[in-house]
Amino acid sequence: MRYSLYPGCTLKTKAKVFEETALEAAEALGLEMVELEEWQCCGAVYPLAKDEYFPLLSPVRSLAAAGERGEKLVTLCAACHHVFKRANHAIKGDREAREKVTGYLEVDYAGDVEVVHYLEVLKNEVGFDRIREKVKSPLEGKKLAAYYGCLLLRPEKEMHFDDPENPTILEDFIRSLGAEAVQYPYRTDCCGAYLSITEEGLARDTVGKILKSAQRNGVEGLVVACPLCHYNLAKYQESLTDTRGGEGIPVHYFTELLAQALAEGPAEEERT
Amino acid sequence: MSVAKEGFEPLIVAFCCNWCSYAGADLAGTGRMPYPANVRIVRVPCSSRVNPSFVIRAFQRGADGVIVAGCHPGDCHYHSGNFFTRRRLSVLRRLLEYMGIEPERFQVRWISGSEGAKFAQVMTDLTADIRALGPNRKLRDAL
Amino acid sequence: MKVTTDTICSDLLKEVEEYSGEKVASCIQCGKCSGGCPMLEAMDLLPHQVMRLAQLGLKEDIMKSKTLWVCASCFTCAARCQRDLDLSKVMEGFRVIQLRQKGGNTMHPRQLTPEQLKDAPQQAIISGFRKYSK
Amino acid sequence: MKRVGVFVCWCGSNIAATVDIERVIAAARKMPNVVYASDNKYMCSELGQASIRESIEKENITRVVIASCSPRMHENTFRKTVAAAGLNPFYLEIANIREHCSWVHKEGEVGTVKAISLVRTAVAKAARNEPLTPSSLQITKRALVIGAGIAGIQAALDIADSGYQVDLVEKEPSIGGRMAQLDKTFPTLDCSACILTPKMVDVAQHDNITLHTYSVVEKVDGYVGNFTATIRKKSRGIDMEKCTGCGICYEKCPVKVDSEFEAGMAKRRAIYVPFPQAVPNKPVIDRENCRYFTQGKCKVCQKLCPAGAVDYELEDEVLTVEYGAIVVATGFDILDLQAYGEYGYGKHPDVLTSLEFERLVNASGPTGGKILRPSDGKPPRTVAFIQCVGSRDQAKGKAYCSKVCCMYTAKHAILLREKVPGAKPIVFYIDVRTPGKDYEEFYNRATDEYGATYIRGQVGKVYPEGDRLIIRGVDSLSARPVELEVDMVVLAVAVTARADAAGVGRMLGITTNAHQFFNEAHPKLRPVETHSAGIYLAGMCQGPKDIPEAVAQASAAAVKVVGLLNKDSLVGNPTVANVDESMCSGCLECTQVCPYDAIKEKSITERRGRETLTRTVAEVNEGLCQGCGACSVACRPGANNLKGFTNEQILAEVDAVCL
Ligand SMILES: Cc1cc2nc3c(=O)[nH]c(=O)nc-3n(C[C@H](O)[C@H](O)[C@H](O)COP(=O)(O)OP(=O)(O)OC[C@H]3O[C@@H](n4cnc5c(N)ncnc54)[C@H](O)[C@@H]3O)c2cc1C
Ligand SMILES: Cc1cc2nc3c(=O)[nH]c(=O)nc-3n(C[C@H](O)[C@H](O)[C@H](O)COP(=O)(O)OP(=O)(O)OC[C@H]3O[C@@H](n4cnc5c(N)ncnc54)[C@H](O)[C@@H]3O)c2cc1C
Ligand code: SF4
Ligand code: SF4
Ligand code: SF4
Ligand code: SF4
Ligand code: SF4
Ligand code: SF4
Ligand code: SF4
Ligand code: SF4
Repeated sequence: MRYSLYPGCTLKTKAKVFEETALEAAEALGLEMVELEEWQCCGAVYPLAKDEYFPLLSPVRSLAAAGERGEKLVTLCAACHHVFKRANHAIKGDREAREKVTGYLEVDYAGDVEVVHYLEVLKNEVGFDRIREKVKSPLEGKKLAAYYGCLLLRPEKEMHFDDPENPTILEDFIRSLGAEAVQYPYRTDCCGAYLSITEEGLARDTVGKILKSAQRNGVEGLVVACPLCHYNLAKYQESLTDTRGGEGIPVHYFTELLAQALAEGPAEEERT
Repeated sequence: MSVAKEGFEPLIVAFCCNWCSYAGADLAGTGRMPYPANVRIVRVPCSSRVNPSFVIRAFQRGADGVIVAGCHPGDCHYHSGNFFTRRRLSVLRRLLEYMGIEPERFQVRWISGSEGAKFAQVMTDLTADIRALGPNRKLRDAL
Repeated sequence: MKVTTDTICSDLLKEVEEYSGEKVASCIQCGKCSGGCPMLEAMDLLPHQVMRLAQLGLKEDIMKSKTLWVCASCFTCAARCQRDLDLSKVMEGFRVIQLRQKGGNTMHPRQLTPEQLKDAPQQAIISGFRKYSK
Repeated sequence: MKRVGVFVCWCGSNIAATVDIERVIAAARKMPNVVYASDNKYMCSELGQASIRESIEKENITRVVIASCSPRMHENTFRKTVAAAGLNPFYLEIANIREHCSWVHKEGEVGTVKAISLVRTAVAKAARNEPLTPSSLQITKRALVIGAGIAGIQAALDIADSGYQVDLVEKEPSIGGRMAQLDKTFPTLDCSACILTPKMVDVAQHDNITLHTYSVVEKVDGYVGNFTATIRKKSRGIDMEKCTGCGICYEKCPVKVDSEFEAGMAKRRAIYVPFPQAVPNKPVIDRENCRYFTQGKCKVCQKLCPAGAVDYELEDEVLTVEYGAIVVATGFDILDLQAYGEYGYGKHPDVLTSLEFERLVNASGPTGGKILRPSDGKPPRTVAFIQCVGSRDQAKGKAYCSKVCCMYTAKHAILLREKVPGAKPIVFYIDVRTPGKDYEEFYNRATDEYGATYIRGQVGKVYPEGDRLIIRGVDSLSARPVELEVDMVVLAVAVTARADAAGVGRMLGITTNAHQFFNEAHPKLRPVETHSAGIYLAGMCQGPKDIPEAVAQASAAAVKVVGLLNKDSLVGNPTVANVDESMCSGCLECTQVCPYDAIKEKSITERRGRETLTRTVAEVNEGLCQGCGACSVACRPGANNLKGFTNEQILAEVDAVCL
């Protein structure tokens, strides 16, 4: 199956490894993911004020472009995914938004491109059981924990991603790679997002709580699907009093682990 | 036109359901709440008994206004009767409009058995509305 | 601010309901939004208080509150509100009112440290600007 | 030709002061069909009525119009007068010239003009009145009560005590319902079993009550006074005659499954009695779990039974019984907390529902009444109670207030302190709702005497940390964040209608609201009746309520049943719909609009020349029809007409009004 891939700005700059490993893994799994030719930054936040249509222009333009290719649109970054899903929802359900936005862009788009997150492709189209079979270097013995953050899960009515209070997709993913999936209470709590830019102290506090909770539960690595979560969680490791020889808790994009597990080779040594 | 309305006494047919609006009219009576004598009540068991043809017949025979009054939604003695009334009569209203009858001439109101004052008020307002409109000439049988 | 007839009868509710699309008047003050808000400790007004002050028309109190700017739009409150209200939209509504009426963007490029500019993902910078300046 | 007589009443000066009676009479005499007109000062007085009777006879009057007060006042009086004169009582029409005329139009002569118009309208209708005879329905002197919780039990006992036979049908193996699961009950803290068990025994022993447990009502036909119900008595696999209730059979059964009665807090066997005080106190085999039924071998219980009562071959029994009245008392369930991951229910053993907590406190419960944490069996020192879980929640739960949880949470706080001295109850609430006699005082005791701390604010999240639970929330009054470490969390979960309520409603022809609670006929004035005559409601199945209310409603329903069964026969309402089969096209539009499901299709065969044709027509069940007339309006060919308010009558009235 062929998919259109929307990488988003951050994956082209600060989070290159996220995209690279995603493509590597896709190849190993036999998924054809082809980048949209014409795409723009999704805008990173979904406009929450009722009369703001302008920020919808850019995601809808990309969606309309994907529509022309007639393929599912795969996202990687949680924020892009959030914006696309909700923009689609708005175009589908809000006539005023649809008329204004498509009118301005002079495109004919009805909100029907199917936007799926890479994780959803893994779960629903490849299947975690098949991934388990394809894993060549299982991450055995690793105690990994999911960090979902906000944007993938909420608002559930628009995202339809997973149970917003008790999600399981990342844990299932982790287990399919052969690692142990550790539960800890803060996995769906917000990391502070862009507050790390305006309210450093606050972001440090929220991240600190997440990291400490993970540490108390014996987590050896956090698995994320968002460059901003990655940045925040990696940046405030100093809030851990016990940093295990200064290393803290490593933060991985889920695709990094996937690519690594699917590849031949001595994954074990590298990581310890 | 305004001259023609001088001395014009409209005739208004009010279909009232037995349990609510007819009782409301009784209460207006017991409470001695005056309203114009132009209103003539026809008692029906439920507003859902009002066939659109009754309304049209009234206009044909020279009524200047028609009102159907029933129980409030949810209070219907027959629990859902007035629900049908609502749908059926809104279709009728559009039909009448199409036939050139001013929409104000045909009204549907919910008046409970305890709303004597409301009954009087609705009838007073309705009479004033119709008086302002002048006689119904549209559907009247050419007798 | 004191609650007076004027505040209660003011147009604040209408205004914020227009911007946010949320029926602020139906909040029953259950406090569940505040109970789960991750930014609670940095807020001077708790989320449910913002709702209450809006119901009472105490605009100035809301406008000068830091809460509007520390809300991370994480939608936790929205996921749990018993009245199906999306407080993240209400917060945005107030930010928009403030940014549009008073101008005064609250985020400037010069605020960013060189380190932030170097390391922070685009996403953070873009979203920050989107949120805090209009 | 119809001979109409018009009788105009003065009502002292009530009418005569405004309406010129002489002119009304003069005008009436000129109206079509009118052969006689006269007046009287007080028409309803003995003298007035006598004058009507005399004139009817003397003038050979066949239709009667009385111009007087509202028909809602004296229609019945005058129908009797007319009948006394030998006419059909429905030959009478009343022109309401008092409430609708003299009392509201006092100015000038408009009153007289309108009175004449009203008389003309009544005359027009009366001339078209047909004789109507109310049907007389027999009443089966037996009642059916569906559901044997406290409400069904109470209703059955009250009806039975009044001397009527009652069949009490309960789908579970024992009667008792939810109340049997409770520990002590607010606001008096009586032990639930102590007050319920005697009633259960009364039911079992009452001569007039036939108990059908482990049974369901599958079908109900008919109408008030004449219902026919099909009851399936599911096979227990036990010969109830032989079984002595010794209990030997279940001791050795190898299968253990979660006990429904214990809310999953303990196990039961595949052959079991749900709880020690069960009525009847005889076991049942759960075929879904029994090894013999699932795998074909075992039969341990049969071997052990000293009475030879275990019989795997026993089949369901199906009864068809006739009833005059039905009481529905099917009670409630609690909300499934699937959507409430934030409270950690199902993920952490020390997060309990309130119903589970009831079992935990109960002396006959899984811990023998000791409050112990399911996780480690230790007594908790702090317990958080969260109210309104799933109630008052328009987003994920039920929009309504469950009504009982504020009170039982106060009860739980008290019971906690009584059972675990020194333990600390902490209650999270949105509002504390205690309307009821001694209810506020009960809540006050929880805070004043039992040291419960109430925190106003809904909890955001519950999660484990070590062996304790962390609660994150807010105290909305002080606007302070709250973070507590507790040992146990009890969720005051919303009550809901039974999952099958809508189906039961359809079977009975009664409606449910948006939340599947059964609808009463009027929320204030007919709270135990349904819109279907002869079917009554009791208990939680109609909406959230506590035991005192459930019992009160049950007794009220019983009075309605007894009042109905006391009658020799039911006089039907003669103004019912009627279908002229020759005109009916069989479109069945009329069946769609009837609020009482009173119209059914039927096939008729008729001869057309040489051919015999079968076609569908509509048929009105006069026992069910309440005479609203909606069907007559829906009928395009005009085959369906409402007696007493026919199309012809109403059109004649309209014509007369407009003259
Ligand atoms: C945790 C908790 C604590 C409570 N504590 C108190 C308290 O302290 N004091 C108080 O006053 N109230 C209390 N209540 C409320 C009380 O439980 C109810 O008011 C009462 O049980 C209602 O009785 P019922 O007969 O209407 O319903 P139920 O007890 O539910 O009985 C209904 C019966 O009908 C049967 N049934 C259902 N459907 C069918 C069918 N289709 N066919 C045949 N049978 C059927 C059921 O099996 C059941 O036996 C509490 C409730 C809860 C949840
Ligand atoms: C301001 C207010 C608003 C309310 N609004 C609502 C509402 O919107 N909806 C609602 O459901 N309820 C409402 N209620 C409650 C409602 O009024 C009562 O539930 C209801 O009236 C109680 O009826 P009752 O027959 O028990 O008592 P009452 O109405 O008090 O009737 C008792 C009767 O007994 C007579 N009486 C007393 N002593 C004797 C004696 N010794 N001998 C002979 N006769 C005697 C009295 O004169 C009286 O006529 C309201 C109450 C109040 C105060
Ligand atoms: S959206 Fe804002 S107010 Fe709501 S929980 Fe998140 S940070 Fe708190
Ligand atoms: S959760 Fe919703 S209803 Fe409750 S206080 Fe917050 S906004 Fe109001
Ligand atoms: S019949 Fe009616 S109007 Fe006539 S005297 Fe009696 S109460 Fe008065
Ligand atoms: S052993 Fe036999 S007699 Fe005793 S309870 Fe069981 S079935 Fe009944
Ligand atoms: S036959 Fe069934 S009920 Fe009896 S002992 Fe065996 S498993 Fe239990
Ligand atoms: S009774 Fe109390 S706890 Fe229960 S839903 Fe109502 S307010 Fe909430
Ligand atoms: S609507 Fe009229 S024609 Fe149609 S089935 Fe009913 S009675 Fe017959
Ligand atoms: S008159 Fe009303 S109740 Fe009777 S059959 Fe017709 S619709 Fe049903």
